[in-house]
Amino acid sequence: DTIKVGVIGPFSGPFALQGKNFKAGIDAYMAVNGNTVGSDTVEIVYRDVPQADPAQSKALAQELIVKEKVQYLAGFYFTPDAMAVTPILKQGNVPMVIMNAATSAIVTKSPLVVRTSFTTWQTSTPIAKVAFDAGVKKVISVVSDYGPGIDAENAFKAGFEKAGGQVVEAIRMPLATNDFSPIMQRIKDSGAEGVFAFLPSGPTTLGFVKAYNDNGLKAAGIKFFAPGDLTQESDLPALGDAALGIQTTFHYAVSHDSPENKAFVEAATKAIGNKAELSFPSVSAYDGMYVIYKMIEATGGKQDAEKAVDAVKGLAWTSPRGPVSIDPESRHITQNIYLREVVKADDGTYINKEVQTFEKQGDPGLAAVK
Amino acid sequence: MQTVFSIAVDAFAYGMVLFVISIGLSVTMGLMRVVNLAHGAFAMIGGYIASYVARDLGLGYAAAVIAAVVITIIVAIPIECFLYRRIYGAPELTQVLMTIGITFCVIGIANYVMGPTLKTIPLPAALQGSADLGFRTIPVHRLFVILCGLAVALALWFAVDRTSFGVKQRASVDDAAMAAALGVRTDIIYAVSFAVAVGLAAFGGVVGAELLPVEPYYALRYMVTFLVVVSVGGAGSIPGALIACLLLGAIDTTGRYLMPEFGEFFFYLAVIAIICVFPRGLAGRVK
Amino acid sequence: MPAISLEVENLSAGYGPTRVLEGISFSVPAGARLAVLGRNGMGKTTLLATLAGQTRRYEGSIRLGDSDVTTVPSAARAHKGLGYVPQARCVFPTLTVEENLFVGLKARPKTALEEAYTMFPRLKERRRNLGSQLSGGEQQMLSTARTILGRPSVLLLDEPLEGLAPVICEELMAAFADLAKTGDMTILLVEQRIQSALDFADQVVILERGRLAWTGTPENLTGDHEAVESLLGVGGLH
Amino acid sequence: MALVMNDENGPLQHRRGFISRDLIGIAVIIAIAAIGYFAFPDNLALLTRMITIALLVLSLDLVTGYCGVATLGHAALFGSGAYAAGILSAHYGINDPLLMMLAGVAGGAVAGLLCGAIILRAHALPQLVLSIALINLFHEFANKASSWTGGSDGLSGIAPDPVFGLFEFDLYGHTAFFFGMALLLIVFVLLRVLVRSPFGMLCRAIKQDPLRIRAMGASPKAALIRMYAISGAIAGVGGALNAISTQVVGLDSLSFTQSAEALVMLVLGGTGSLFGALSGTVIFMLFEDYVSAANPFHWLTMVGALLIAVVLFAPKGLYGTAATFIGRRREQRS
Amino acid sequence: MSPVFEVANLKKAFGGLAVTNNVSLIMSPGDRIALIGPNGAGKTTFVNLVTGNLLPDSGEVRLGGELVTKVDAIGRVRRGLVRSFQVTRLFQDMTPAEHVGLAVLQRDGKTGHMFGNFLRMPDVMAEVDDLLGKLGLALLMHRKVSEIAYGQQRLLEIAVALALKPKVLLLDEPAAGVPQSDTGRIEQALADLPADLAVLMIEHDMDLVFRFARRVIVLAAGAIIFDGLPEDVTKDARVREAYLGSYANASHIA
Ligand SMILES: Nc1ncnc2c1ncn2[C@@H]1O[C@H](COP(=O)(O)OP(=O)(O)OP(=O)(O)O)[C@@H](O)[C@H]1O
Ligand SMILES: Nc1ncnc2c1ncn2[C@@H]1O[C@H](COP(=O)(O)OP(=O)(O)OP(=O)(O)O)[C@@H](O)[C@H]1O
Ligand SMILES: [Mg+2]
Ligand SMILES: [Mg+2]
Repeated sequence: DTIKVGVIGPFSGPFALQGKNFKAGIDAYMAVNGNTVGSDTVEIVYRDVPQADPAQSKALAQELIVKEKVQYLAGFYFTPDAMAVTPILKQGNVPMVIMNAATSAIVTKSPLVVRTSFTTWQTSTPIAKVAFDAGVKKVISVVSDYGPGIDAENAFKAGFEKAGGQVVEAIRMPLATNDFSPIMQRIKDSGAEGVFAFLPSGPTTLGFVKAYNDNGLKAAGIKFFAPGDLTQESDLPALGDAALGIQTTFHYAVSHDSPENKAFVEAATKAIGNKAELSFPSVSAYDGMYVIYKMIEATGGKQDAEKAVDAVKGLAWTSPRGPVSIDPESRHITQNIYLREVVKADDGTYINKEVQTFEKQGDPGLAAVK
Repeated sequence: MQTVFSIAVDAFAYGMVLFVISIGLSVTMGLMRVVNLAHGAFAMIGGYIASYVARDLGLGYAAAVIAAVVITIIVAIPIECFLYRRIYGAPELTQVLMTIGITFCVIGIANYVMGPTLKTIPLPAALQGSADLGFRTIPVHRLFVILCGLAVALALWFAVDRTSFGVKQRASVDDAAMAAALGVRTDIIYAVSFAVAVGLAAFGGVVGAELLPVEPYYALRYMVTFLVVVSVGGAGSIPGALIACLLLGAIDTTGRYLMPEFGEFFFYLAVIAIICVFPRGLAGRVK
Repeated sequence: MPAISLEVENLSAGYGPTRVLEGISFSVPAGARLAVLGRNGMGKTTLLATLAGQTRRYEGSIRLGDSDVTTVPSAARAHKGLGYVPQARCVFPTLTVEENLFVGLKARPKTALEEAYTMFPRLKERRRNLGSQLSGGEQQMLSTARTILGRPSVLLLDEPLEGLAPVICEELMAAFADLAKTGDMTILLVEQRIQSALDFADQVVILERGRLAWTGTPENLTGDHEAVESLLGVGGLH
Repeated sequence: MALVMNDENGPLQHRRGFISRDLIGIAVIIAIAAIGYFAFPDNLALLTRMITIALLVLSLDLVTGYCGVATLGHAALFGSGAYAAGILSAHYGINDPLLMMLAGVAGGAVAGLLCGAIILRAHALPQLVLSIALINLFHEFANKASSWTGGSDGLSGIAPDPVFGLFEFDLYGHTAFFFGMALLLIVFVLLRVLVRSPFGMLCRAIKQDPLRIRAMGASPKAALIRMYAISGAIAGVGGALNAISTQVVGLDSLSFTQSAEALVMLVLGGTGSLFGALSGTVIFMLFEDYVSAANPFHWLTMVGALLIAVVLFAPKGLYGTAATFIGRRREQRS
Repeated sequence: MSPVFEVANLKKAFGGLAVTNNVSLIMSPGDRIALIGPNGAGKTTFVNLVTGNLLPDSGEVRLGGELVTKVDAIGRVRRGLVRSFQVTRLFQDMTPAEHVGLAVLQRDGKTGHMFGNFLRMPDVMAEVDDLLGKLGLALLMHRKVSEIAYGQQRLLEIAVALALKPKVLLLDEPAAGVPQSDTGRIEQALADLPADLAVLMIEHDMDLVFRFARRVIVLAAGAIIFDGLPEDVTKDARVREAYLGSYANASHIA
């Protein structure tokens, strides 16, 4: 039989790169592991939601379930897109595997949700400890003013204050900020010794990092901390030397040194066509497919969402990013978070080099919001 | 006090960048009366060409700028002939439809050909680094953009207000049929104006790339910004556009400094206030 | 025999699907003054506009001097010596008076602007004003002066007296007559004031529903009461 | 007919058969809906979404097509309706779809009044920019008021009750579809009456020359603001329907993108006629759905090409051009 | 009879140019005034000032005794002061019937009605038919204005003004562009106006002026240089020189 998996993501528009990474991860998995599970053939049906648009996302999910008869829904780059679909999972008898959307609360909306990516809380909490350990006691936090940014701000603040540091100021700036000079001026004036920043990966990070250098903050010794969204690999060539030395915490670096990752990077590069475009959503998609394959195995290809989800609760395996497991309670992925530093590799490309590992991190966000 | 100066410098520099990038749009929109939503698309094409020439071919920055402007104009010629020529004088909404269509196509093609990642244009050593102003530093590149902005403003103002081409150009826009009846070759005038606008777009795309990095979605991402500064200035007025860019740059920068979380509010409230007071833009010509 | 400066053969024209002119043929010798008359909506404006290359032509040919301009675009016709003063005036609203005149100059030196100012001193007073700020009559003067500055060999005038004060009308008609005589200009005049037109013209054509209904001299017309009555809808002429 | 001249024929045509033409119009809509229903029985969500957007586009047509107000911020009205309905359900637990609909209408109308009062202060390009500024303000506001709106994560927790206590909003979307269809028909009939009324005629005249209207003693501004409020109410119906059928309201419903897309659909169909608005929506969304499913990665190019083609070959919009063409044919035959 | 319309010391300057220079004027019901003067004398500006389309620098305007200097243009129209435009301003996509219908509805305060159609309102249509018939536009009443000739548009412009049933009517060159054959219609329409309506007409067609006016006012360089009977105007040397030229000598003055 053919088992269809519906994947909803941003395949065109401003976030096309991330959608492309979804596809690369999925293609890579199927290239390595074949497109059959038992006697069933797995087929992927892609649907495009270029920007956060819950209504569109829901309409497409409905279409995928009712018309395309998909047994699994996956993808979901933006939180509201995932949120919109959770109410129909039960009736549709379809599990949902989230490959990006990083707000903690989504998993609470339906028991049929499994997440193989990360949450902003998860990746932002360890950097607080890193900052404190680096001897920085006063930090200013600068985030983009939207859901994930606010999550990042809260996560950092919670972690940093627990460690004993002080967040002297918390700035939220509009998503569509082009010129960061005034922000840099604010940072300077705040008297902080370090800055914690969160911006969505993409064009604006370039301006931010450049402004950080150009306005003399780097020279002034103000340290820079951020979760890895800021230095995603596909942005690094553009950031160039400006990013050198920036420390970020994240769940995955393309340069991660393990045989699993080598195999993954090779397959994913082939799928995406250009290694420079490879970024973190690909690995979540890859692991998402792993989970879906396990679900298909467990249900023998029959459509039974509950059984499928139950089967992967507690599942543990070695992902390209390192050892991971699905937390049976929250159905969110437990994984290592790495501290990385941007360095120039021998071949002249820029990479996130892992320098420290925080093992088996769960999602602190869920507890924090509760 | 130092902070005030510092903000002022940032504001001025940002305003000039806005000016350089959007002035081409003032030409199409004010002087040719075409609501050209594809302005960003041409700027982006320029950026891609410059990036290719400077990074992949390894030629110099100057070569990249020139190549960007020239090739973008060459690319634009058929687009003008077959598409824009059909919408001169058409209702605004038709123009919106056509130019959005063009933008979509350019985005799609850029995404396909160049890939979805950011492209940078390496700066020459002379433009890298920061200059010391005494009380603070400022990236040399910003100073360069400021100079470019002033030069463009002056040259354009001269061409439009002081040359016979400028007079004929404005006449053609006011009433193309009558201008033709008086012997003005309106199609040539339009083609040349369009080439100038596109060339300026490409130029702005290249020199502004430090602030607005080049990627496929560039064409839509900054569309609103361009539209806003040009209209607030009063489409077609070079001094108006300059003042608007500096003013909005200042508001944006100050707002972002004082209350970053309400940055957008300040900016758009200022836009609304200005237009309510000057319904034709700061220096809008009477129709 | 004077050379033919404008020749129209079997001309049909109109707007989009609406045909207005049908099978118009006539020719005008160089230096002639032709009055085109007709009641409201009979196609006078359409005829001049078609000659100037501004409406859609369906059939027929137009010759200007010794070249065929049937398919030549409007601007090129102007360079071949055709001047057109439209009924709607079409002053460029965002240009100053001086700039408006400048457009009409074609390639002539800027000093020639004085010609226009001698013709209409009023324009000189207002030369820095925008076209849109002029009074109705001033716009009419500007429109006429602008075209004359280009020294056309054939001048098409569509109701050039509309909205002008009687004194100016007189002066203007005299100036036109002068241009025709000394400047060797051929003039086609559309005018509602029949008497003024007849005083001026040496040939008359009358349009009726898009067709040429009558041709002749002013004297003939004054005698032809029936034509005057039926084609122009006025009592008698003096 | 060779020559169109002064003594034109039939003024009579104009006087007969408005009602019968309206009935035909309604029949056509129902027929198309029925075709959609049977052609895409498993894709009712798409059809419902089409209805929602159609309501937005109709509402936009009222101000843009009939009044000549250029706006790229019309989603402000739509989104306000959606949030009004959504907040009623998510925060106050009032889940009756009809009450939610009422809240949407009210929310949209209020937003319409507000936007109208500001947008009408300028014309043409500056007006367009005012509308952009407004939609961005609305968007920012909704983002900031995240305790009410859920911010960028979207407002979830909307759980509409069954319509009349009988028909549940289910996975298959039957209820939402029929509910939406009923709303669309009601709105359509009301708008038909409105655009032909003296008030509708006044608005059309204002579109062409507001100064002339002033010289006739009518205030263009008062009329336009009124029209804006009506338009807001209609957009609010669309917004509320969106909230009810999706059960999530995202910031996108208050976005520039949504506004621009609505405008594109309207111009694509043809401004200044209700059928233009409807056909533009249907054609654009079907096209988008088709090409984006066929190639989720590069479909934007196809949409761009469609828009260009429409401007080149059907400059009055698809419906507008077709109507002109048919009208001309009819004239030639008579 | 008490004046319906009074202007006192009206002044307006554009930059340095005094376009309306201390103009005062009184009109009584039934007046038929012609306002003439050289091009650029300030006639249209005068109309714009009194109708509220332009703001005067100083001076007063009264309508039926009420001071309306601070009332906006719309308010003045509603109080019965109606104008026509020198350059036609019509709704290009609408028909003559719609123009006149709209004016009638507006006058009756019915343009806010959101249902019904004026084509099916017998009282409105009767008036529309009547007015358009009078001006010879009956056959064109359902064609778009953009498709009818300029001269006919001028007639429609007058029809719209009349449909508003004004107390004071200001006509700015109503016959400009109207051929001689049709000026008769305009004259007829003017002659049929209610006797107590006050009319001020700007016109350069002297034949029409002398047939219509019972009082002539001459404006030159923004100031009134003559105000009197038509018979006397041709005798005034200043008017002759500034405006009439040889017309004053012509034989056919009514
Ligand atoms: N743009 C147009 N579209 C369609 N028909 C038009 C257009 N312009 C004019 N017509 C029609 O063409 C006919 C002739 O118009 P034209 O303007 O040439 O008349 P005219 O003789 O100049 O009249 P007038 O004395 O009023 O200036 C009229 O019946 C008019 O309805
Ligand atoms: N907005 C303005 N700015 C500057 N000058 C103006 C403006 N409006 C009108 N004028 C000038 O004021 C003078 C009077 O204009 P107005 O239109 O009142 O003349 P008019 O008496 O109606 O003339 P005509 O008989 O030619 O229509 C003209 O010289 C005109 O150029
Ligand atoms: Mg004419
Ligand atoms: Mg005047």
